[in-house]
Amino acid sequence: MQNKTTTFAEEINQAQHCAMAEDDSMICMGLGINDPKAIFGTTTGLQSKFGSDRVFDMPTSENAMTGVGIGAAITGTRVLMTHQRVDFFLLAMDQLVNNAAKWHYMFNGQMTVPLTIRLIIGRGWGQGPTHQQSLQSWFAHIPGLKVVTPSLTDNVGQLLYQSIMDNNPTIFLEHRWLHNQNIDKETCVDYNSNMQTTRVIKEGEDVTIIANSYMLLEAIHCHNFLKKQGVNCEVIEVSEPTNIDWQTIYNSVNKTQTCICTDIGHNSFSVSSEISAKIYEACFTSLKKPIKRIALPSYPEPTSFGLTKKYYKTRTEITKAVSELLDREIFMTEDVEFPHDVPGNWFKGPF
Amino acid sequence: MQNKTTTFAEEINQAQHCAMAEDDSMICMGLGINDPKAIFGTTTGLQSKFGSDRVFDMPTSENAMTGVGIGAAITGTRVLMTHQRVDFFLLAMDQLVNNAAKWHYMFNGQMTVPLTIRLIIGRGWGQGPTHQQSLQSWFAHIPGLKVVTPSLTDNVGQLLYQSIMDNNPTIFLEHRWLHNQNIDKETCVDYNSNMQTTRVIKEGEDVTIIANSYMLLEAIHCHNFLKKQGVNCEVIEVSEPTNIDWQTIYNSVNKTQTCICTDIGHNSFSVSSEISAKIYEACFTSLKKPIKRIALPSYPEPTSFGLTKKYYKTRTEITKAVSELLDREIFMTEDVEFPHDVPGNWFKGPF
Amino acid sequence: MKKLDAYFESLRIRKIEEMIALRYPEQEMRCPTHLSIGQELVPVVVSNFLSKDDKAFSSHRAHAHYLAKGGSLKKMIAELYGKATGCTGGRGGSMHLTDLDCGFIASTAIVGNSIPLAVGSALSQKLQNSNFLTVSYFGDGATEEGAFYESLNFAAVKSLPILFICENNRYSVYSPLEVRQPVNRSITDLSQSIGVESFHTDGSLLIPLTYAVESAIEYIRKNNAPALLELDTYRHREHCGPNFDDDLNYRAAGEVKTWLEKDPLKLLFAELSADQHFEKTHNEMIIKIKNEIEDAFLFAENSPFPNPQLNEEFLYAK
Amino acid sequence: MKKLDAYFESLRIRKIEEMIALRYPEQEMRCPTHLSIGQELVPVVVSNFLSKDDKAFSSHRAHAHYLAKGGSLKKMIAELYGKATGCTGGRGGSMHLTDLDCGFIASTAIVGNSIPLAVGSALSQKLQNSNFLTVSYFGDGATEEGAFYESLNFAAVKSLPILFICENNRYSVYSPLEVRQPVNRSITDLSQSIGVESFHTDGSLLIPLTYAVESAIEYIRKNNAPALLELDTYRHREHCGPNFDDDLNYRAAGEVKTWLEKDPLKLLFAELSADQHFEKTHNEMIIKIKNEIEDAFLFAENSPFPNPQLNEEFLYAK
Ligand SMILES: Cc1ncc(C[n+]2csc(CCOP(=O)(O)OP(=O)(O)O)c2C)c(N)n1
Ligand SMILES: Cc1ncc(C[n+]2csc(CCOP(=O)(O)OP(=O)(O)O)c2C)c(N)n1
Ligand SMILES: [Mg+2]
Ligand SMILES: [Mg+2]
Repeated sequence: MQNKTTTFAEEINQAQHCAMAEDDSMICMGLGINDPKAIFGTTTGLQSKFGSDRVFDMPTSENAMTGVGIGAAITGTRVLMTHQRVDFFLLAMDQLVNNAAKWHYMFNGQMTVPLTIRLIIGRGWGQGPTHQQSLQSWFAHIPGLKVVTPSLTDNVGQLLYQSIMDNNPTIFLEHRWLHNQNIDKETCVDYNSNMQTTRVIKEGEDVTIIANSYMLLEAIHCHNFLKKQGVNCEVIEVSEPTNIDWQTIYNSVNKTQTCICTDIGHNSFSVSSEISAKIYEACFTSLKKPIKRIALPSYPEPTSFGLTKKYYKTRTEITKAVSELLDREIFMTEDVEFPHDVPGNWFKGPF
Repeated sequence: MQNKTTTFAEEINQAQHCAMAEDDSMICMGLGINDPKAIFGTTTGLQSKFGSDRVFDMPTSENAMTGVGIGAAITGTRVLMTHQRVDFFLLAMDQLVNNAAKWHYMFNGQMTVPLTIRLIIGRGWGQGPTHQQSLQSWFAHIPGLKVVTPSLTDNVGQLLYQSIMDNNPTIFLEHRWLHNQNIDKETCVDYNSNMQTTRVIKEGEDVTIIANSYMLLEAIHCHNFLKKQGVNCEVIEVSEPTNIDWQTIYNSVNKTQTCICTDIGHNSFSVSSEISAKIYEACFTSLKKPIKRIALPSYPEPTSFGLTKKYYKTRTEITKAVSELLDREIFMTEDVEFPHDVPGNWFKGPF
Repeated sequence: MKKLDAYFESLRIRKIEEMIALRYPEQEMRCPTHLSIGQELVPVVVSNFLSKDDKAFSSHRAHAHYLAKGGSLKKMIAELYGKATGCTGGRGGSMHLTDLDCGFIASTAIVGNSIPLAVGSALSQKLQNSNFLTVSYFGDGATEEGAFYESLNFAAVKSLPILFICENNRYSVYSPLEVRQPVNRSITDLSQSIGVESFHTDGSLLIPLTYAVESAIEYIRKNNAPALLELDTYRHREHCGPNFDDDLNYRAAGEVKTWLEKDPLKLLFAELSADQHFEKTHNEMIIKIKNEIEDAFLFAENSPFPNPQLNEEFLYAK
Repeated sequence: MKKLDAYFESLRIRKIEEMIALRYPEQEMRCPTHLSIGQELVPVVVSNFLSKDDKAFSSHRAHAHYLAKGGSLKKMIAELYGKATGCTGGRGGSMHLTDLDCGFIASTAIVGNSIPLAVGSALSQKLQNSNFLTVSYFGDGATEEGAFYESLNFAAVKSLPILFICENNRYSVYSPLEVRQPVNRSITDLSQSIGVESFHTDGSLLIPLTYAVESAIEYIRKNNAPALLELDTYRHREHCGPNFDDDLNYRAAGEVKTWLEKDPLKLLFAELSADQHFEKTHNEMIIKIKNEIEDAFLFAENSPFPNPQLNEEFLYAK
């Protein structure tokens, strides 16, 4: 009998189980993949089910191990690799960019690279400068990579499953503040149905809010809050920045004539820069005001609890942007159920 | 007696000589720094002048050697490191991003990182997918790095000299097609004068063209050509994407009401995305038409002579964009003095 | 090194770490924290042979290295509390310690990535004709990083004054050596083959450890060349955080017990207790340490948070 | 391996490379090209012990590895000419060769970065219970990359069927070993200490080379474990491009001469010439090779350039 509810982390776990069961060639590797914590519980049961040949821990050698993954992938093995932080993966940029991203192209289509790399974003709680970066704009800038930034539990399983089954190198950026989301299992989309990576999550006529990863949750909060005040925000989820259905976005902006573009990374030279540049290009005449970009400031995350409160952007900043775009005063009370550096009271550290 | 003319490469060489002479602590390292080719002639004479303790070749260990440079820099040594291609430096992203960029910040200002890294961009002539990337948008996205993209001989010496003397980690992106430019030595700016990294190179009222690195040369060609046809383009050089004098750009766009933004990298998620997003934000009401972005397409450089002709953008594409922005037909004849994959007949390969 | 000094210094670090563990669940030290409990003797003995002009670099598990080198306790605890008075003003947290006054340059959080920095520091020392050396601390896991290998190679090529200290505690997080390195492969032999003079000894036994450190440092000073020490040691608590974790069953049965019997503090205590005066000395030590720790925690708690208005400061150096 | 076969295969590669060098200045082969002249015997002997189901990976200097493994000459020359009929349709150039039909998977242009790929291929072979192995070719310079070290470590941890071949030609571009690796440090001993069974021999002498390759492959198949061969060899021409370059004075005086005397083709020729029938055989060889080369260059020249309209194809796999 199946649970009636499921979490984001469970969906990620299940997608791996399904893919492993479906493709005999597939392997899963990562530091600590079978340790007692099972990478925030997302790799539970994989090794006991599929054996230690196919699911294995590895040396702290991010660069070569990425190359090993690519080498296995181009010779007939489907590969999933997981890193506990995006930051650690900076060691592997040569393999990712010079080999994985270009392989299919530079060898003229003769080989494919069925490699997916899960990278976890570590935001908040003393993570500091080197444990919380989210470099989606880097990855998206490199032709040949697919970049996936899931937000919601209903399709995260599908996104991961299809990323794995896809024969292209895919960076799957997983924000750990999403892991504990909980929904009705029945509302999950079928893994094999068409993947929709640009979705209108909330409809509205007043302002378009574009969001990825964790920022989508903040955008939804903002939508719900503003609805009560008679403001209708349209919230659009972008969960594959390298494959955006631009028409969906343009239609929305042409309708609302105003747009807020949020992003989980640093604001400058970012995914939000590209998305807004494209919107200006396509909706030049319908836009009434400049797009508001809401993303991280141009300095590293300081570690201290005392320094991070304003570092991350929340519903507060989005609401303020809506109010400015609509020239309308909106009062917002901050909710303080839990400290600003954790996703909820369930989070207790230390890692 | 000094030569009356100087080249871009000579200026780069001279800046290193000056800095080495001025700061006794300074070291220069890089693969082949003292070999017979002296990195396209840019490091000539350094080792014989300053000795092999201060100027030295190194193992093919890009990652650790970058760390060695940072370690030396934070303990009182000024460091210049040179790589023959940007592409090789992908091995060192962990050291660059997790250490160099963040060091001064995360240690609360207690140490500085006087480290400059020259990276040469290898465009054209069979360089192919892994020998010609130019990743300025990556570097610019990381807070704490300075990124310098010189174009012209008159200030390249100053830009390099001041980058070296600056106490921050600086990525100096050097396009090798610029090396042979030749000017009157007297027109060079003083190394110690104020560094101007956003310059109006050509004045005009009709269209603003923003360019960096080699694209500036194409923009200037375009300006000269169009001038004869009565079109006046204003050409603005951006040689430090991390430190743009935005007002100069906004003033120009407010005047011309149209803008072309060129870039030497891939177009998507790029420096040109950020620059255009910023211009829209500031010049929203004065812009008559969407900005045209001219940069590389979203696929790797194929190696074959037969495949690269349209890969790189030139004066032709800029001229076409001007004509579209002004709704004016302009006829352009292509000059074919030399093959499209070399900067001039002086270039003979093989590397 | 003298037994009593080694005991005192190690005990001091142990007590500090235990107090961190005790107070950690209060959720006031809000950053990942890797305790050195069980591994204290190594940096105590190493630091005994260093002056403040010798430099040190370390990794995520840096408290003991920082404290043994002479790093300010107050600044460290304040850093864990994220306070303005912390050694990086709250910016770096437990994984980014520094105290330039005592030559502890920095610890960093990415496995292996401070090793090249230490080599760069040794390069500076050599170029500046200094008589001092640099120490680079790291774990067995870090030796799997290419950065470790490249660093040793370069230090050997350039004959740099650096002492590499590999604290082999047999684990990387929960992963035992066998899944990460060839079985029976010796880190010492490996380093020797890379070109660095290497020694292996027990990191829990004062006499061989003292001998090894002294010889290695002598070797470095005499030959102007790098050396490496691989030291067997054991971490008693969880990888990150305050708890014991033998219940997770990732350690071999009986392993914790075996190592507790070899705990350097326990061994030293037993030996020192032979002297009848020791009980009194010990009590005095405990009081002294307790007072120092209380002061440091009070200092940290009473210090203000840094001012987030200054968050943009020090992004670039002037 | 039989002398005559070894001679023929090596001569064929030599002649191909010499023709590339001869025609290179025409500026029709417009890509960086690293010739293997002087180093041909190594891949010839290695390939002699491989079947097409054994896989091979290589680096920037890959022509000989590709050809010895059975890679199509026509496709290689066409690739240098940037033609549609090239082995990557003109996309990769000399530094990115592939011929899947013969098991030559790929060469890549970033020093050391195909070594992990080869390990991944061996991992695939092991997981698929294949009886075949993977060969990874690289130079002495590549052993300075962390990727080399990390790859050997993992291959040893997982006991993978891989043969690492380090062609030690003592140079990385113009840089001699001394500025890059500790003096007298042995790559073979180093690899052995990492955990990979390692052998060292002369890459110019057929008999010891054959013995070494055969033993290494036997070792791999018998123990299901990796092995490494370090082979001394010498590149006669410039690092990249067609010319001799002794005039640049980066090589020790007399070095080129010494090595030319040890040139594997010269040695084999001398030995074979003892047989009076050899002159005839040799002439036939030369003609056969000449014809094949002429055909290949004609094929390349007559082939069309690829269609730039299709430049976006294969960015993503379906
Ligand atoms: C590049 C990188 N990979 C992974 C991690 C996660 N991580 C933090 S500490 C650690 C264990 C390292 O083990 P070791 O070097 O033996 O040090 P120990 O914790 O045993 O002191 C790991 C894997 C990291 N911080 N950096
Ligand atoms: C990561 C990287 N660094 C530098 C280069 C430039 N480079 C190309 S070939 C080469 C020499 C490598 O020497 P070795 O591995 O001994 O091979 P050989 O050329 O002698 O065959 C270098 C440094 C590169 N391609 N990649
Ligand atoms: Mg350990
Ligand atoms: Mg070599």
